[in-house]
Amino acid sequence: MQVSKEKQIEMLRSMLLSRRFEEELTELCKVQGKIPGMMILCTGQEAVGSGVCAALAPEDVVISNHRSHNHLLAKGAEPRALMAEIYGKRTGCNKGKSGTLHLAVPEVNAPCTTTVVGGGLPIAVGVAFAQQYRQEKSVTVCLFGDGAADEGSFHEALNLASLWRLPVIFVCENNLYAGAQRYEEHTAVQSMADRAVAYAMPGEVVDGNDVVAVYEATLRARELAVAGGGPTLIECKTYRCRGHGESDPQHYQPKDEIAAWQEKCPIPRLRDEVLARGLITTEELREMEAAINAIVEDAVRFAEESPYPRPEEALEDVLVQ
Amino acid sequence: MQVSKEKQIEMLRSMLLSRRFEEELTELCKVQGKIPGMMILCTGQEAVGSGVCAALAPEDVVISNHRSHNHLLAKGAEPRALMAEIYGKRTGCNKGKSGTLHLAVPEVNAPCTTTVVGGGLPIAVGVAFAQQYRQEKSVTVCLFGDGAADEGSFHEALNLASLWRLPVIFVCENNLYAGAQRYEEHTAVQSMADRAVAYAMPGEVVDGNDVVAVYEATLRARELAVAGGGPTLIECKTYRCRGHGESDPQHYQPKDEIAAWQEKCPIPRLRDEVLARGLITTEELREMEAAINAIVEDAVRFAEESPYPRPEEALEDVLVQ
Amino acid sequence: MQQLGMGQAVHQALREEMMRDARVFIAGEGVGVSIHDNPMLPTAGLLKEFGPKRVRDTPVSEAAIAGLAVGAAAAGLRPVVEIMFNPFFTLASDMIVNHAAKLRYLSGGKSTFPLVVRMKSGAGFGAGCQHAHNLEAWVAHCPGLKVVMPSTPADAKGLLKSAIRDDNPVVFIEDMMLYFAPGPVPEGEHLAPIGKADVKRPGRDVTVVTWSKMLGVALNAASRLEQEGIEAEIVDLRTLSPLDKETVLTSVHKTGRLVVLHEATRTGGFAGEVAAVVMEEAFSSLKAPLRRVTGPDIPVPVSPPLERFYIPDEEKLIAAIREIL
Amino acid sequence: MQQLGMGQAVHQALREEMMRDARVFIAGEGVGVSIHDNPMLPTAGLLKEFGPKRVRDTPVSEAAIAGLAVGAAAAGLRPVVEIMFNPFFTLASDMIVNHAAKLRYLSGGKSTFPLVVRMKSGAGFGAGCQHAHNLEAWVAHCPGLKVVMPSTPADAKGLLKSAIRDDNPVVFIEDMMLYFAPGPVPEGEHLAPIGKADVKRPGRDVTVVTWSKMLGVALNAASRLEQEGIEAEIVDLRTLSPLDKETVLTSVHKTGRLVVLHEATRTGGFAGEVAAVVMEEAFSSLKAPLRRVTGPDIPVPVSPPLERFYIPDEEKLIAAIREIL
Ligand SMILES: Cc1ncc(C[n+]2csc(CCOP(=O)(O)OP(=O)(O)O)c2C)c(N)n1
Ligand SMILES: Cc1ncc(C[n+]2csc(CCOP(=O)(O)OP(=O)(O)O)c2C)c(N)n1
Ligand SMILES: [Mg+2]
Ligand SMILES: [Mg+2]
Repeated sequence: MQVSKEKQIEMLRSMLLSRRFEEELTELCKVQGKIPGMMILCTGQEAVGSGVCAALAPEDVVISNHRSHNHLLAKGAEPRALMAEIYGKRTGCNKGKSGTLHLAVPEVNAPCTTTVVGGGLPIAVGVAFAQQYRQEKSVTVCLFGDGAADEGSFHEALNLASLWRLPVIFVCENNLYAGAQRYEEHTAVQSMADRAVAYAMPGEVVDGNDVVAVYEATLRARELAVAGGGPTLIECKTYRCRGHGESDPQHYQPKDEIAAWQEKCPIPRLRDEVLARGLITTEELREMEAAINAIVEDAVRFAEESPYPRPEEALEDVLVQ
Repeated sequence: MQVSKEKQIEMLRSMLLSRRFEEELTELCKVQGKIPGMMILCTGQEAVGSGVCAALAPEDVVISNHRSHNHLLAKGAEPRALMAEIYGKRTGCNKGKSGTLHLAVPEVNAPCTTTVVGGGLPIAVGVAFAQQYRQEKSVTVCLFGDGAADEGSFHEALNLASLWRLPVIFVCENNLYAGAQRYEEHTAVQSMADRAVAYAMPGEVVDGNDVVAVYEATLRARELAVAGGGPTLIECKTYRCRGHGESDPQHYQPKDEIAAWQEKCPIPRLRDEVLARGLITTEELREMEAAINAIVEDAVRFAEESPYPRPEEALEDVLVQ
Repeated sequence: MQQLGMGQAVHQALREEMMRDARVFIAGEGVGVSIHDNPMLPTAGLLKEFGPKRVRDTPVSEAAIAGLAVGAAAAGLRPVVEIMFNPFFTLASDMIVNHAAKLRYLSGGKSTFPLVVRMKSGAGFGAGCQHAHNLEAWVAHCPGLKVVMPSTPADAKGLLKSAIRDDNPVVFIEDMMLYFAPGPVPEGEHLAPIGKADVKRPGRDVTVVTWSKMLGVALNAASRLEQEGIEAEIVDLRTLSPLDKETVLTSVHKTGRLVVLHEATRTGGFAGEVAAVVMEEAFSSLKAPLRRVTGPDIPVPVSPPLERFYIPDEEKLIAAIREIL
Repeated sequence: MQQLGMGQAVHQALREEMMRDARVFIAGEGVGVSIHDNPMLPTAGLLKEFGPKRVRDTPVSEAAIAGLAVGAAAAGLRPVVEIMFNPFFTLASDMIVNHAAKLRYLSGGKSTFPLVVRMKSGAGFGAGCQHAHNLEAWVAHCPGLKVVMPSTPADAKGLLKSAIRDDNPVVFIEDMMLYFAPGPVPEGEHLAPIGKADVKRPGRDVTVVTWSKMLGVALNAASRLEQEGIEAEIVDLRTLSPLDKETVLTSVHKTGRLVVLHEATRTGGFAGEVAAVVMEEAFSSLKAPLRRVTGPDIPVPVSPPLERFYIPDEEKLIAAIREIL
């Protein structure tokens, strides 16, 4: 399959935006009292969210997890609203109630993000059920980690989705670590995609640092799902180049392992190729990067200048009145 | 492998005892107010518990579920104590607190039985962990249904057991129904044994109405486990000839399906063979059946004549003082 | 007026709401084909009438059942799912407590989760503590959830219809013992307001606050006390959350005496909340100490004499009332 | 005396009990190798000292972690497992509530389940409501479980050692904020009794019942009130279940006034239980209405001003005390 020039440029741009956005956060979260809570980044894993979302239609739904910035930006979330929320500002997409860990962006069909590991899976099944119920031609994607695949919720969700042939795509972002545990320290199964067998569901392993491969695998799964063929389990093999969170010293991650994977960074990989294949000029690339810089700087400025919510606003938004 | 005459006779006896015990219950539970709670029987599935337990050593542990009579009798539980407990009498193995659904018989290494579907799986893993921790040469068997294999607890338990190579044998008693749901209505996977793949664990399907096959499969799994080879998932394909419980009209079970499986009843199957092969004479068989009748009648008499607990005894046994 | 058991009343509410709103569907273990073939049970016949698209039998997967509701509600449907027995709420509790109850707040009020979780509860069936464990106090402790626990068939119908139309997650707890006792139920459109208690019997001497099956115990005790000229006012909360403080306080202001009656175990039970509200806001009206009549702090045992010992009855309630008169 | 944070005190208790009893092992997510490399945290260094046989990092599988404890305890070990954060108790709750708490009863007292479940709790870290949700009231509502919630490093050490030696399932809840505030801790064998509250500050005017992190708020408020000659008696429950009614009642008999302070949300919180006990058994001593100072009925929000609004503070407590003096 030939992936169009436009699509490749779109994915490059998506990854660059995510990377720049998180590079800012890497610095910002070091400033005492600027960003509430933990800071969990996906540096080096951008090909997953950017590849997946490039294959989706706007009406498709994404359910993300604690490592969500790339997923949501790739789905089209407003950088200003995300950054302000991460700051805990009133102008944030969730009025400061969620912060970085549970960013909800219904405007782009990301109605909820959960930081309960594995929590997104049964919810994604429910959303896909609604799509099937209404006979829509849309799908739901659930992005989750390798650690989440050990939770009971993974099992119940995949069994039900396959039984009912729901239009859902389960994307396991296998970054080789779950917290401080290396993959083989938390499961004996060679590959998470092998678990598809347990549900009579197609399972596929893709190079999670090859955004085009992720895109193509998602397209195939989406076609199957909208055709009524049911769910697919896609395992994207990638690597967590930074710590679990920014405060993680990574003392348990071998230095050379990190270095080796940094070599495989998905961004230069696509960038160099589109440059080599002349799909973009150095000039256009510089412009794209400049535009992205401007967007992220604007988002930071917006967040900085935005007010905090008033304390009593904590009482709002619990129930629909 | 040649199964000894003694072992075959032992298994026949075990199945006959279980069948007679439950035949009594079939009648007793019709008498208003005689037996508290639901009455859940395993008529036709006796080969599973009897075959499994025949392969176990006394120190091996069995964790059973809501359909436990055969499992516990086969492990050596005292019929009097079981029957009295089923009656809710003070002389019951659990002083009337558990009734038929959660019979605990620590004396035969069945420390707890749970009626929470799937609940036994993580507990069995914990018991097996203790066996490994103390470097014992014993194993733990968890018996559960096909419906239980859809619970999240199944997934978490098997993943952990395989990861730590624990000496546990997971026996899925696939009787083709989970409540009123036929197997294919609750999961898309062809065979529950296929799920072993998801944990890099050996999985095996056996004819659950062939007590010798169940015995041999359990022996193999036990050998592997005590040798440090970790857990095995054994699926015993059998059939629920009676309703989920005795009050179940079975309106959803095809009559001819029931009839066909009654033909495959594991008891005549072994009985006719041992008779044909001259391992037992008709005379000896009649004596065995008479002895079993006496045991069950004695158990019923004991239960009938036993007193109920005093109301205040409800307050005992919550905490160790 | 039609006489229905609470199971039939729940059935009627489900049926009417499914006819009214195509977004309503039901799911759970045995909500379609069941091991019981009993017209007194809530979902009997709905599969036949509405078909497998809207009446979904699920695997034995409580977390997936609750997650199905959360996701389908987020996507605009109006799920009514069943958790078969209250103790299995534990298995669904992450989806209900960490997700259904919190995701709207976490979205800053953008996402809504109009779902109903029905649960069967109550001792008295000899099934033991893994089938009978009243955990309404857990759910009532979770902001973002509404908790309904009807005591009569009419309330069950009216409150369930309101719950299904409510844009918030509602946990609806049905005591199975009530399925089989017929009572009058208004035909057609009958809505009972969530968050309003109901004075089921007026009286001036003592306020008995209760809910669900225990209402029957309270009313029987009240009629017996009447013979001796003691007038107990029976307040049926109907909804634990939001709690109708006003009705409770009005009654205690009048009677000056409070007894709370529930089947759940004593320590940490919802009686504590009722007591605290009264002690905060009606202290000056109080003439006597509180009495709680509840299940003892034990799991529900199976043996008949033990189970009877567990379940609060008229004698215990009457004794408690006498103590503070 | 040695000065330790509560994390270090917990560490010392674990270490001493593991040295004392070979049946004790710990398991959980990151109890061995952790994403934090911080000596103030409870399990830091234990893997190095005791090795992978007794310090078990588990997959992200809360039900399996709790089930591991139930099974291992049934088989005679003494597991101390960790559920990382209180909201994830939901995922382990079937194993803890339907199994650890009930299986002994269901065995007629034959099987025992000597296990400890450690949970981190508390708001104040900006992590939001899926990481911060105080659910001690849930656990305290379950017969068959003991619930411990220490407020000082010394109590944490003494109570955890007692919990590990207890033959019953104990849920041990640690407020993370307390990990980093050093306090005196007795060396070596120091046991605090489970089921005994502790009067952390005597006073004659008002009884403040509290536990865990909120003790600090209570003590600070008390010293400020002292300036005005108001003497608050601060009762630290330490153990929610079994509840030390005697200490609470003795204090209220003396002061005649009760304020209950906890971080958990208000409705259905454990303050209700304390209030009910007092209203039942010390009614005649009461001179004023109850006041509860608690988190509001909302999920814990992330934004700093919102999270501060959530957490009860001295001002709120002082205001509540003034209202009833
Ligand atoms: C139910 C639950 N248990 C534990 C945690 C704490 N926790 C947060 S992220 C994480 C590791 C998840 O690993 P993985 O699923 O591989 O995602 P990754 O962080 O690698 O992207 C853990 C244990 C949690 N948030 N939820
Ligand atoms: C967690 C839980 N959910 C639901 C039930 C109600 N229930 C009891 S048995 C059963 C069916 C179990 O089917 P299976 O595991 O195949 O065992 P079988 O009854 O066929 O032996 C159900 C749904 C339960 N006891 N526990
Ligand atoms: Mg990972
Ligand atoms: Mg079955």
